[in-house]
Amino acid sequence: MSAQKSAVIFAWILLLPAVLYVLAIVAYPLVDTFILSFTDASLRKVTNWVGWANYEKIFNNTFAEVILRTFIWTFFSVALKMIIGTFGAAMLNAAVPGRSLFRLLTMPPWIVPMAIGIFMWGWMYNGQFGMISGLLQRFGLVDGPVAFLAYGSTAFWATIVTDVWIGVPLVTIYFLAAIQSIPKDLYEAAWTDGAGRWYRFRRITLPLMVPAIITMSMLSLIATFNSFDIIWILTQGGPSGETTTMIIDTYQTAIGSKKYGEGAARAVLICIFLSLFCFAYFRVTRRLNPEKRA
Amino acid sequence: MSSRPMIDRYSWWEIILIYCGIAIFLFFVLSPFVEGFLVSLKPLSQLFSSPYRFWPENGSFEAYRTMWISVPGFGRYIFNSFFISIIVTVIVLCLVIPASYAFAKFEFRGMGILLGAFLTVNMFSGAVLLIPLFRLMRSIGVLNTYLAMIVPGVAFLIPSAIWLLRTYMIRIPQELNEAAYMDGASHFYTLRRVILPIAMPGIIVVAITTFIGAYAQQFIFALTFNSKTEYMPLPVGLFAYFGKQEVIWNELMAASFVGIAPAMIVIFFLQRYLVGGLTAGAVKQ
Amino acid sequence: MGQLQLNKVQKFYGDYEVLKGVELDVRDGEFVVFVGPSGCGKSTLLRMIAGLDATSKGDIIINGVRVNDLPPVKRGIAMVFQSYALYPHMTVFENIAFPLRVERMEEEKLKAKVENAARILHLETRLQQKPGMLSGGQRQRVAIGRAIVREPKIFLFDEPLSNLDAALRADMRIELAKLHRQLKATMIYVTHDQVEAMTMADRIVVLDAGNISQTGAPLELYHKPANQFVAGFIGNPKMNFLPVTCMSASEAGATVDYRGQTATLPVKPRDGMVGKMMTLGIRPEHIQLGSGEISLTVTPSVIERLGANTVAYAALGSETENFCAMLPGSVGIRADAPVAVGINAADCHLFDAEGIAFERRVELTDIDMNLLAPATA
Amino acid sequence: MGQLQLNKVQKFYGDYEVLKGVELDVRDGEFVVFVGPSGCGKSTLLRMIAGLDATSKGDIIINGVRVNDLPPVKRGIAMVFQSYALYPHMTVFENIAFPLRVERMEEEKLKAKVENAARILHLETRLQQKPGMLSGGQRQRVAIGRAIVREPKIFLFDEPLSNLDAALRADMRIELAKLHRQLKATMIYVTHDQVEAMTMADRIVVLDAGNISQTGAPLELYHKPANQFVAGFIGNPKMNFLPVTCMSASEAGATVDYRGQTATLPVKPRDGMVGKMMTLGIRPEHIQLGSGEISLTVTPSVIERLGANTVAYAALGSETENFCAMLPGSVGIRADAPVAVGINAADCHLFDAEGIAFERRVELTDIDMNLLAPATA
Amino acid sequence: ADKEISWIYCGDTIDPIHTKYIKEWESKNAGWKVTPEVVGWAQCQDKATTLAAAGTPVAMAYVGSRTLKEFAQNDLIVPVPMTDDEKKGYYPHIVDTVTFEGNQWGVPIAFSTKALYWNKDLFKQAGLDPETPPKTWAEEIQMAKTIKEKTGIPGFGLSAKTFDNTMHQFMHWVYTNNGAVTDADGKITLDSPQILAALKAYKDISASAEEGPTAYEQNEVRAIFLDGKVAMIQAGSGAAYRLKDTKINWGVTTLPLGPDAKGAGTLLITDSLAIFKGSGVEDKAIEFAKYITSPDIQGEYELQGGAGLTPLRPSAKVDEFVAKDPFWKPFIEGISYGGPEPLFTDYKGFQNSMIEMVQSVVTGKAEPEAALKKAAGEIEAFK
Ligand SMILES: Nc1ncnc2c1ncn2[C@@H]1O[C@H](COP(=O)(O)OP(=O)(O)OP(=O)(O)O)[C@@H](O)[C@H]1O
Ligand SMILES: Nc1ncnc2c1ncn2[C@@H]1O[C@H](COP(=O)(O)OP(=O)(O)OP(=O)(O)O)[C@@H](O)[C@H]1O
Ligand SMILES: [Mg+2]
Ligand SMILES: [Mg+2]
Repeated sequence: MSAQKSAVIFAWILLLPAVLYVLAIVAYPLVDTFILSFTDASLRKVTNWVGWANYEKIFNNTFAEVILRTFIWTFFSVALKMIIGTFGAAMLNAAVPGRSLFRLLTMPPWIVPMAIGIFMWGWMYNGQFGMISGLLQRFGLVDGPVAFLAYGSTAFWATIVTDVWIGVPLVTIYFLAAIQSIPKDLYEAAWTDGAGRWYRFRRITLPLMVPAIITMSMLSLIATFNSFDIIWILTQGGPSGETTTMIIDTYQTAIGSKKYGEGAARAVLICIFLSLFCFAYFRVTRRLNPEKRA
Repeated sequence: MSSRPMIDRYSWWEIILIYCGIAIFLFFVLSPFVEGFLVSLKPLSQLFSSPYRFWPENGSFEAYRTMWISVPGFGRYIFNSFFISIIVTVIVLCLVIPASYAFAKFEFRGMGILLGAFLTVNMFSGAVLLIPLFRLMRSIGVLNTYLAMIVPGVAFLIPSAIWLLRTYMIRIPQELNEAAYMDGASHFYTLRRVILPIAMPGIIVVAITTFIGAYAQQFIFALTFNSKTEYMPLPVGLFAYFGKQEVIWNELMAASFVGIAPAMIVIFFLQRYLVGGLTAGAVKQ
Repeated sequence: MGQLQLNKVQKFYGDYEVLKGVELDVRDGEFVVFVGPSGCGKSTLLRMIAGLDATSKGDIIINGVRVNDLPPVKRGIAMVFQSYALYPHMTVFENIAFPLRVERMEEEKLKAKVENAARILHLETRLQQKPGMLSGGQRQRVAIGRAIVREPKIFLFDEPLSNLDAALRADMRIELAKLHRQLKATMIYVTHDQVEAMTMADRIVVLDAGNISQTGAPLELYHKPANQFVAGFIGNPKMNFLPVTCMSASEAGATVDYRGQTATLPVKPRDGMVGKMMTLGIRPEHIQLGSGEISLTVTPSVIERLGANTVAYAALGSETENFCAMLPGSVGIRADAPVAVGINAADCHLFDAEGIAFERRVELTDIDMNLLAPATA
Repeated sequence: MGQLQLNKVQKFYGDYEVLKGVELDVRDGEFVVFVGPSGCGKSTLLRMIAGLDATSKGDIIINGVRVNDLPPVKRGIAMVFQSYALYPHMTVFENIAFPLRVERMEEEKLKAKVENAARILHLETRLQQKPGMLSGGQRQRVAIGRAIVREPKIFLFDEPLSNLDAALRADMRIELAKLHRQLKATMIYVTHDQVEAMTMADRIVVLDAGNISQTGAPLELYHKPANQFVAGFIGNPKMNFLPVTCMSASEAGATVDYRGQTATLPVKPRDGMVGKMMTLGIRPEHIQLGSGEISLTVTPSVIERLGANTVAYAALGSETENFCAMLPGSVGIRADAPVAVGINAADCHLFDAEGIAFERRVELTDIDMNLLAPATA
Repeated sequence: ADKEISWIYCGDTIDPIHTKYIKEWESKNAGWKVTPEVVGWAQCQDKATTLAAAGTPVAMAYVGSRTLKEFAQNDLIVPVPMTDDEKKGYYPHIVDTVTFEGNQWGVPIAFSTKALYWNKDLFKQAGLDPETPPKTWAEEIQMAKTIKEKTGIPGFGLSAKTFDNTMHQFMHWVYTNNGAVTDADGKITLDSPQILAALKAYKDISASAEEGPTAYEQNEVRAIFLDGKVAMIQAGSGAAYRLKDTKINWGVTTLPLGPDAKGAGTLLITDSLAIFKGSGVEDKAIEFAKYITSPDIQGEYELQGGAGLTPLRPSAKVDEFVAKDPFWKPFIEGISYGGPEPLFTDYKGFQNSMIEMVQSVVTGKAEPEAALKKAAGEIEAFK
């Protein structure tokens, strides 16, 4: 008994520094934000308690559209990250000469300061001078400049592609690790039974990657939902608000229009959404987890 | 060829397919860098000219020289980033190693909630919390110091580091703890002499990801909480190339490449550990 | 002194009672083996003695002191884990030295102790290697080394040999037996391998679903198992069981009927046993070719020729389990060819419907009564 | 048809020659066991036959076709892995059905086949469970199930039982032997457990450091080992070796001297053997209490009482290895008390300085020559 | 120790002229020190706001004059009243850009106006007279159309990205048609016929504009013009300096006028030095702000060229300058009928509505009337 008690005490001692640190640095602003969300805080020096007004305001305008867009944006971004990450991991796992170089070459998007990476994409998307439009014209696929950020539909996808690009290296490396920890004898057994490379990938690699995919999609879901810089630098939520996600909307309200109270309410809402979403996600995916290999 | 296990042998068309796949993947990953690199070679006047030319005409590495002149403090920015990242990494490791150990090896009430709470921290991006954070930074008096970037940086890097390291530590057999306990080792002694060395690959992975996170991605805190040019990190420093009216694109790109080079070198030497540390299953004796 | 006493020890996991009140006295210097099928609670009991798991009810008393609430190191015990739990990043020397380092023993004394342990375990040349470079048996010895440097009064082993291959296992068995005599410490050893139990134990404790089924010297369990569970568990190959009916009972024993053949088994009769269905037990090694007091014709389906012995397995009547006979190595039988075998009544065991054995009238002195006393007593 | 031929098969890892030209013919339906100590190349050879590892030199011929460059599935073989390599995310049904799914067999036929395999292996009730929920023996059966549905002509097993505990191992041994007779397929089985080899094989191939040391029926290896390596490897407990000097040789055999005692061993003499140092081999089960043609007094240090047998271990003179004797179960010996034992010359083996055996004059017909022929032949 | 005036200075480096005069001022005011903090343009204003909102304002910051109203209403800045003499020194309407409720709230430090640049080569190529730029919207639209049809190169560079200068560009059209977003009483007059005409003209000219105007802001459009890939743009004086480095044959003139115009107009954008309340050095900061923007120093600063600034005050020096570089003329001419950026409490909200309005017309999502009506309704809330 006492041994267990001392273990619990020790565990708390170990946890304490990290917990206190996060409490101090993050929890305080969090609570502050939460309180703020019930006030009309702005640049004005006096703030008033307004109760649920900020929340009511949110649901009064086009917010539903923003929420829907955020989910679609997040869904496609996360899904693409998972697909491309899986593809990349599978490719980098192949035993061909040069693979350690190739692995190294996947890292730069992760290492480069995010803003710079986004500027580079901005360049690529530029209709007049950018690489994509330029090469498309060069190869005669389009006859004039194509400005990818000019239209809602293309801008929507352009921001997704950039977000995917930034997220893919970590996902790929993580998946690569997951693939490599699958016991080799499973593949040998399948091969002995005549399963080809693709079949082995489909029936062994993929199912056994499920736990890794769950973890990664969870983490990148949170990051993507909160992805701000990409949209902000590329389109500022435009054109015509067609790339405005919840976080952009929150930023515009809080920082742009200086309506700190309303902005805080939106931030709290994001957090609630995400928590609910993560919770549901855990529930659903836990059943997908393949049986632990004994 | 013949020494390779037969299962890993590829027919010629498989090799072509694999290389094509790798090429497509790397093309996606690297094309902005190709573009960025080409931009860095082009003289400014040629940047905004159409039709698009892939290869720079009379391209040169001139921008790699002039970048040091137009932003004299650039070397300092790189140093700052390095310095800040290393300190952040060290603090994060100090906080996260014990915490992940506690999460991985002990069971106590409220553990699930606490873990979830750490995840929640990740849900708030720093941007939303900026103003309350600023007030906090001011009240603890760290504005305009290196600490202004280190303190919040650490906080937002802790949660994912805990998640990563905990996953790794869970795989260390419980018997090692029990054996040490049987031998009379205190919890702390066990952590230091047994767990730490064994968890090294995992710790290295966490160190790398934390370092990169701090090195490249922390922009907003630096900008808001620090006003001193001499403490600015790389991402902010890069914005120095955004002139009053015009972005000096070629130098910006050159500076970006120079700026990420140190981190690339770190990764280059540690990438073995990166994949390996994530892979390592149950600790093998 | 390494005297251990378990007083109505119980263990619950939630509502599930894993150990149902275990009572046991272990004498100083005794080698006690816990055997039992998987999941019967052997490890749990051992871990409770070690102090790794809490005791739900009852007392654990070591050398007269109730230790329920003491941490392992204060109990004067050492444990060798099934997986060895060697520290992969430390050399063999450091692994063995670990408990001493914890105690902050001074370097010279430590070195002497570790080297002494290494000598006992023939690890002198391995001291600077890491566990990863050692074979299974060597690792096992390192794990023991780590246990002996602390000079505990009680050693606990949890299936220490189950990761080794058969040959190594046999070797290590002997090593451990020698070590026991050398150290004269109390050893408590968990296994589910009855051969290990038979060969190493001064006393075997057979556990069955959280209860002690029988406690006794190996040959006592072999010759006089208290119940069908122990009879089936001890002995390799497993004892054969035949359904019989009791025809009559007298001082000479019980007369039973097996498919029309009768034999009188020399067991202590009990009241009201006549007419009951019973189970006759006969060990494979007591079956002989030809005829006996009970004769059977069996058709072996599998024959295993081990050189010294031949083991024949046959299905017998409605029995789903194999009927097994252990015959001399050069016996001329073949699979699928019927063969006649016989059983002598004196070798038979008899169990009632609940599986409780009738005490056999076999005199243990026949086998040399001294054998039953532990070697170190 | 499951006929396999290995033609000077060699395997290099870099410069290291793991297999040094293995020659072997396996008949259709034969049960061949590869045994040998750890690292001798058993797994490598098996994996080469399977097609998992490339063959460096030599040919592997299955049913007359050179298969060196064919992938496993085209070789008509199935392999059961030591780790079972079950797919943890699939049910037992899907695991067994896997090879059929690869072939795109139609659903109904597939179901019939899987169910048939499950019936053979007594897995009917487990089909919907995942491997994680099964016991070791059940997993092993699933792995076999996956192999048999493809109806291969050759089965390869790589130490399939080494993860199981002793009791289960014994059961599975019998199951496998039955399965072999039922399927009549060729089976090649790797183990380092000589008991498994003895009990299951039609023919044993003893590998020693990449070479075949001897090939033969189990009892042939037991009674007429070709060299000291095989003699030591086959038989449990291990054969005892004594250093002797050859005094004279005649048609009757070789007369050797062991510490002043002489005995004439019935072996085929060779030229120039007189005066040489030799090694006498005697199996523990051939040592009897009392005296024999050679008599020894030994002091057992460890005595293992297995019930049916008693095994005594003693240090003998300068020998570091244990001298071991297997005596009847109820023998009255005690540890540390000297006891006299005897050896009969007819039971002895004789090896020259290189370890090559002198052919014993023991007639295998004495043991019933039929036994040496494989049961299925 | 020295008392300190902290100054958030936007840009990459401090202008040497400012450095020079800071030193001079410091030497004249012993015990005072000016500490500029250079912050990139993109984050400059947000940083000043954040600091003020968090309660640790800087003494002085370089901000867009449009934010002054917001700051003033929230009591973050102090007024910087101007004497009539001071007011007179400036070009007309400039003081209006910093005036709110009768008070001045900042000291103008930078000023920009726009003019129309045209590419003579492209005019020639399209069969137009290269020396005759459009004078009216109608001409402008017609010429753009002709050029686009004849050469395949867009006639007019339109910027409609989600970016602040999209609204600025539109405001130029408003002020070249005598329009106003609000009237003197602060009433919203967005849905006036003048502005509707401007929006309709936008719609018309967008047909001859570059592909995807919603992807470009004004600097990006300028880059296209510099590349010779668009025939006309409206841009500041900076473009002239850049054009000198190209082979393009160009001209610059006042912005074409709408039907209701009274004369050359343009949007007048100023940036100001705002003095934050609560820094404790407000008075000294005002003094310094006035010093650093005093006619001589300011003149020296703004006339070094290339930065795209328009002089704030008329002077002999300016005339001399214009005489030397005649392209300056249209930039100064436009001031006469120009107008300030509309001041709104929630400027960002207003700006977003305007951008949305422009974008919906340019992309053809909405008809000008409907878009205007919608925007007029929205901005009511941001007053
Ligand atoms: N932490 C636990 N929570 C719940 N039940 C447990 C726990 N640990 C063990 N048990 C249960 O207690 C019983 C006894 O387990 P124990 O490990 O002592 O068996 P064992 O005799 O050592 O078996 P084995 O021979 O397989 O090692 C098992 O039924 C097991 O399922
Ligand atoms: N990939 C490899 N590279 C180099 N050497 C190898 C490789 N695989 C095996 N070996 C070596 O080949 C030898 C034979 O290995 P193999 O696995 O066939 O032994 P084994 O007889 O199956 O042993 P065990 O009974 O331990 O399974 C060993 O010495 C081993 O070290
Ligand atoms: Mg156990
Ligand atoms: Mg092997």
